[in-house]
Amino acid sequence: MSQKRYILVIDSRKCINCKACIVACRAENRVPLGHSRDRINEERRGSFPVLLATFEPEQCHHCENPSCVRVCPTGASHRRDDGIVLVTDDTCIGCRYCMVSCPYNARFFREDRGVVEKCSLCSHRLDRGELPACVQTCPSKVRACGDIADPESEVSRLLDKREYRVKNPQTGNAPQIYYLL
Amino acid sequence: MGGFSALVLTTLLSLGAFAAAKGSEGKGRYYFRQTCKDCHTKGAKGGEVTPLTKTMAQWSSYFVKGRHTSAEPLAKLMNEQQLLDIQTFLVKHAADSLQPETCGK
Amino acid sequence: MPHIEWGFLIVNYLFLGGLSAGLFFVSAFALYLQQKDPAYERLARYSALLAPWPVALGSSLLILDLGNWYRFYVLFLHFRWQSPMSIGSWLLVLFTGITLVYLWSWLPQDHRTGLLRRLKLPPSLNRELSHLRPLLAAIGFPFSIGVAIYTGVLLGAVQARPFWNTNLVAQMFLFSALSSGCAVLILVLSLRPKLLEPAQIRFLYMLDIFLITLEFFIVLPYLIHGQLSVQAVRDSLELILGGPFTVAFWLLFLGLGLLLPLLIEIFETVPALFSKAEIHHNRRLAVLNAALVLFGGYMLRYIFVYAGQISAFR
Amino acid sequence: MIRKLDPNPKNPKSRGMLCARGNAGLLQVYDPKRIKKPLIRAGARGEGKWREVSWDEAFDYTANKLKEIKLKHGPQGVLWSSTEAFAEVFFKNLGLAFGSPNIVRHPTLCLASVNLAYSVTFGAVPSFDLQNANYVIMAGANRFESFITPDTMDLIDSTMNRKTRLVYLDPRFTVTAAKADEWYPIKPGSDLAFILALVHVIIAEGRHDKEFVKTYCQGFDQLAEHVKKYSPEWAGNETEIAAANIVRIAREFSDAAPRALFYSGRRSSWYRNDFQMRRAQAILNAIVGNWDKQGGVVPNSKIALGEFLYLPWDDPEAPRIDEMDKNFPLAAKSDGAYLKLRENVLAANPYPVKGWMICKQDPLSALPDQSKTMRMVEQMDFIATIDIQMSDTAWYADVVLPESTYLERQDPVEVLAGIWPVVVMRQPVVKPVHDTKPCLDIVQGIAKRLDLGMYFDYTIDQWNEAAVKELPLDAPMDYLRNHGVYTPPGGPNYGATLNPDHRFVTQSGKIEIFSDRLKEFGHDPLPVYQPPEQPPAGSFRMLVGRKAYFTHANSSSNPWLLDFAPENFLWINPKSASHAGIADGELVEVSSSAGSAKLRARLTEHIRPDCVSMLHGFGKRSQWLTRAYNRGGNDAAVLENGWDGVSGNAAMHETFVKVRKA
Repeated sequence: MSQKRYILVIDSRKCINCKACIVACRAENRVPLGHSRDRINEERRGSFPVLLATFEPEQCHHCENPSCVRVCPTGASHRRDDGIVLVTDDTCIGCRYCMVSCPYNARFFREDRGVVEKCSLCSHRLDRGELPACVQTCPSKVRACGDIADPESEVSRLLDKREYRVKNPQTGNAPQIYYLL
Repeated sequence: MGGFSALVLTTLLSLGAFAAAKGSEGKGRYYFRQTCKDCHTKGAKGGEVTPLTKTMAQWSSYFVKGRHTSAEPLAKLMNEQQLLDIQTFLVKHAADSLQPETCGK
Repeated sequence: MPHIEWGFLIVNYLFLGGLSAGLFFVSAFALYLQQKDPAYERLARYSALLAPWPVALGSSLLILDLGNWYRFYVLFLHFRWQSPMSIGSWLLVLFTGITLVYLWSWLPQDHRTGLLRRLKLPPSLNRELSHLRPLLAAIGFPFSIGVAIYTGVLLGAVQARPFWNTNLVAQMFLFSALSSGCAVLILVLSLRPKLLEPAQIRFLYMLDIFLITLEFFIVLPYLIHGQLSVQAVRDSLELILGGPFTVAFWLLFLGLGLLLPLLIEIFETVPALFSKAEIHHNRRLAVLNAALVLFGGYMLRYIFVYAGQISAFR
Repeated sequence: MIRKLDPNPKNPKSRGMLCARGNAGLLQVYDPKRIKKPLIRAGARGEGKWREVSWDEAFDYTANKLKEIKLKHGPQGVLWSSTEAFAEVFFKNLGLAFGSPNIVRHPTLCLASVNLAYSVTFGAVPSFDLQNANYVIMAGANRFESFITPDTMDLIDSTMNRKTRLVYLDPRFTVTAAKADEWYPIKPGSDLAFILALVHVIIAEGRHDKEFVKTYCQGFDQLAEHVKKYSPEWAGNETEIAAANIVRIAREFSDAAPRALFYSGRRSSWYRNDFQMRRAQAILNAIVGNWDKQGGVVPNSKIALGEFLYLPWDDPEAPRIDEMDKNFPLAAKSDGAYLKLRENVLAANPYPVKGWMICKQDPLSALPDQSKTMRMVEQMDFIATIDIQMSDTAWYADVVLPESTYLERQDPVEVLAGIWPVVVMRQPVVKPVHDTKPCLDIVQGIAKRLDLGMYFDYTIDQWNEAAVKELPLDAPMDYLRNHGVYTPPGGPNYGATLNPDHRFVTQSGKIEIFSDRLKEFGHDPLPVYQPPEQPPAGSFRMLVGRKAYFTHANSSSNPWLLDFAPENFLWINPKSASHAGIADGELVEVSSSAGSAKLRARLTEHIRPDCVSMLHGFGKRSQWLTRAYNRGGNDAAVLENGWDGVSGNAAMHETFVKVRKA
């Protein structure tokens, strides 16, 4: 079997900023209060009555060429063969160089343990064949997560038929969250 | 039997006065469920009957005329007070009543 | 949206690391000049004696800043050539070692004896190493440059922060570090008049004029280059061109920390520039000058550490 | 220990989704500020001094107080109020068995006007088939922000993929407005004008479903005559929605019919003419013939559940204190009319009510005009509250009986009605963490001491077995225990009433566009528009809003949710704010004739300049809720008393307020 490569596809237009993903992640990963591994970026424009509001979920982009992994002095930040970028708790010394280096501000420092924490794409769930908590719980099914190496997967099919963009590709990180247009 | 009919007739004449009649809606609902529902559910031999099956006037005349012809006479199944209670319940929740409800819920 | 992860501990560390590098650099330079003029020995000695301490203190701050300070040793279980921090920690530890041995080589016999006794170390360590000074200086010299540059590379290597992402930052930090080393010596020599030798002050002034000028001609291209760069970099420069760090950059760093000391130094050395005459030597001005250089060096690191973290691709 | 909540994948209503508060629900169980034992008040009311007691003592105490009141004032002297819950029936029955006619439920704070409007018109309470509609007009019901359910989510999908056109009316630019194809900041109170003009255009251009109207409806001709005066130009002035847009929307709507609907659901308690406005929506839906069709307005299907045959009690002798027969003869009598009821309790008219049993409800937060509710609290001789947390009302109660949370208790089997109804059974996932009980146990504990035990002589399992007995399953209880849900085969039901012989459950048996019964009871038989009163200069109309993070007023202390909105803000348009010299984030006082609240201002373009708005459920008075106490402002303190005359529904958007720096 060929190597799996997990990516996220996000249809922001369907996001209603309900925060279910954030709470589901909080429950699944015991994220400490005051932090979250995922977020929803809000943008508001215009003045009454011509107005616009958009919502864009964002979390770790699980980059192909992750700057956080590159700058990590201990190898705690690493990228699995299936594309998931993780932090090993035991070898993280808490220098936060990865945080400073992440173009997406997708990491946070966990004061109680002195380590950096981030979205793991619920690798433990993916390994069991389940979807990440945020993907599963999303009421309006904004996210799709799957194996881009499999041309039959939902994510592959979405990217085949829809236009998309990635955020800040110019940083050279080759991010793996694909935002549908 | 005559007294019973007379009582029902008066009620028929003034529907609004039902609260004044001696029938108990709550008990009627109980007897209806306890006795009538044995035969009057979907698929059972009497076919489904709920308060909505008839209008207020229809229910009243039903009891006046003592229908229930295809089965045992109602008077054999329950006493007068019980029938009055049932009637009160059915009329109050009939299809064109102010409180149309299927099972009084 | 981006938040400040690296605060004053890191600013201090970057500053102190650079300071040690500058001191060692001056010491090595003076040691070389000592061959022609023995008067430079004093300069080499004092800078050698001062060199290890800032970096030792700075490294402690760095470790303190870690989320898990007691895990700092993990740094030395790995060498990751792509990580400036990994390279930097190895550089730091080696450089600190060299500065310590170098310092040892400058200590007189009786000081060494006393020290060993006090530290309850075997007297057999009491070796005369003065003959190794040139060798140590030669080995340490590239390390000092490395440490000074690395503090800038640490920031400059981060593509995610457009304010940082140019190697001009590394050069700026390098010259600023070396200049700070000079300033410490100017300060020490000026505060203790009996140590004062105008020739050495002159040397330090001339060296510092050279370094500050270089630094200035890196700051300038940094600004120009930024203006000509991609939108994100242009946007990030707004932080200093018309943002929260404008005053800090133009007034505190560039004005007070760079140009004013340069003017003072030029003013002081003018007589010596075109003749054999001695420099002016106004002790108060020298102290002020040194303080301003150090302040400028500190501001540079403060501005870059803070502004850089706020800058981001949008 | 519950680690995480996942939805039941077998339940077609959840379809694998959980909203934010669904995900955060487990904190209810482990909330350190839960009520862990029955409490009897030890100090003055609201002082916060409590004595932890055994259940026996709490039951004895409660029953004795109830007996005292019964002796003095009769059984009608105790008011029983509760809100929607699976186990509500037990509590309600206890009140009835006690002999009190005064059972009051939540609909008149919620959607009584919609339910009544559709009952009068169609003889049924419908569902709106958002999943299959191609054209949806929605007014105020902020479905993408304030109440997140799977049917809404389908609407998001079809709206965003341009399958459905969504026209949204709201004085606020909500998330729903942001997602809609068209948003109109309609002048508050003029919705009825907009609807009548749509009806006008559709009839004038002959766009109504003539066949449907002829076969199923009565009173169309009267309607056609009635709406002649409601032209789009006229409505344009009233609503501030351009006449051209009204005409276009009317055409698009009727073109899309029957897969077009005017959504009437949820959060429908706005104006003093709310019933007539909902009636107009029902009539609009009727004339385009979307009734009982895919993508239209579909009567709810039910699954007939059996009922445990508990003993009947005597009907209460006294009339209801809210005199439903007299005041709201058409409304659902068993639900009561909360605000009228409060008036009559305060006036002891026609008799005194001195005891208040409350289940899962927080009247102090839920009812407009909090000072009146407070007076009602003060005049009670006895108040007992059954709740999982120390709500504002519980804080002022004499006895607090802690119920087990939904994750710790077995609830009665229930049908979730709809186009595709399902049977659900809620089962405990953990044993009660504290000394709490499910509702039935509490009811039985009190009933026994009131000598009413025989009416509640059953277990929850017996109740449930009786309920599911008739389901077409081999072992229904086992099935529900294993699956948690029973979905009847066949999918959604459409068209059951589309048979010319079908008798609609209305007075005439037809769909009543013109209602003789309304006329008979002195109401307009067709909706008549009256221009809404406008706020005087310097005042604003107050709108209340909700976020789906919070369940009404009772989860705003959940730390996982509190994070997103630790306090509420007063939405105010920057133009209006600058007149009042108010800056963003500044503390302001909002006041009306009913009272005032203090909260921070949020200057936002997302609201009409003549309105202000705040989220419901903040500004808690209960000091027990340390995370929520006194955070933000309480809308209930500001909203004025007032209701819709036909349904008795609270009018939540009829309050004019002044705003000044606090």
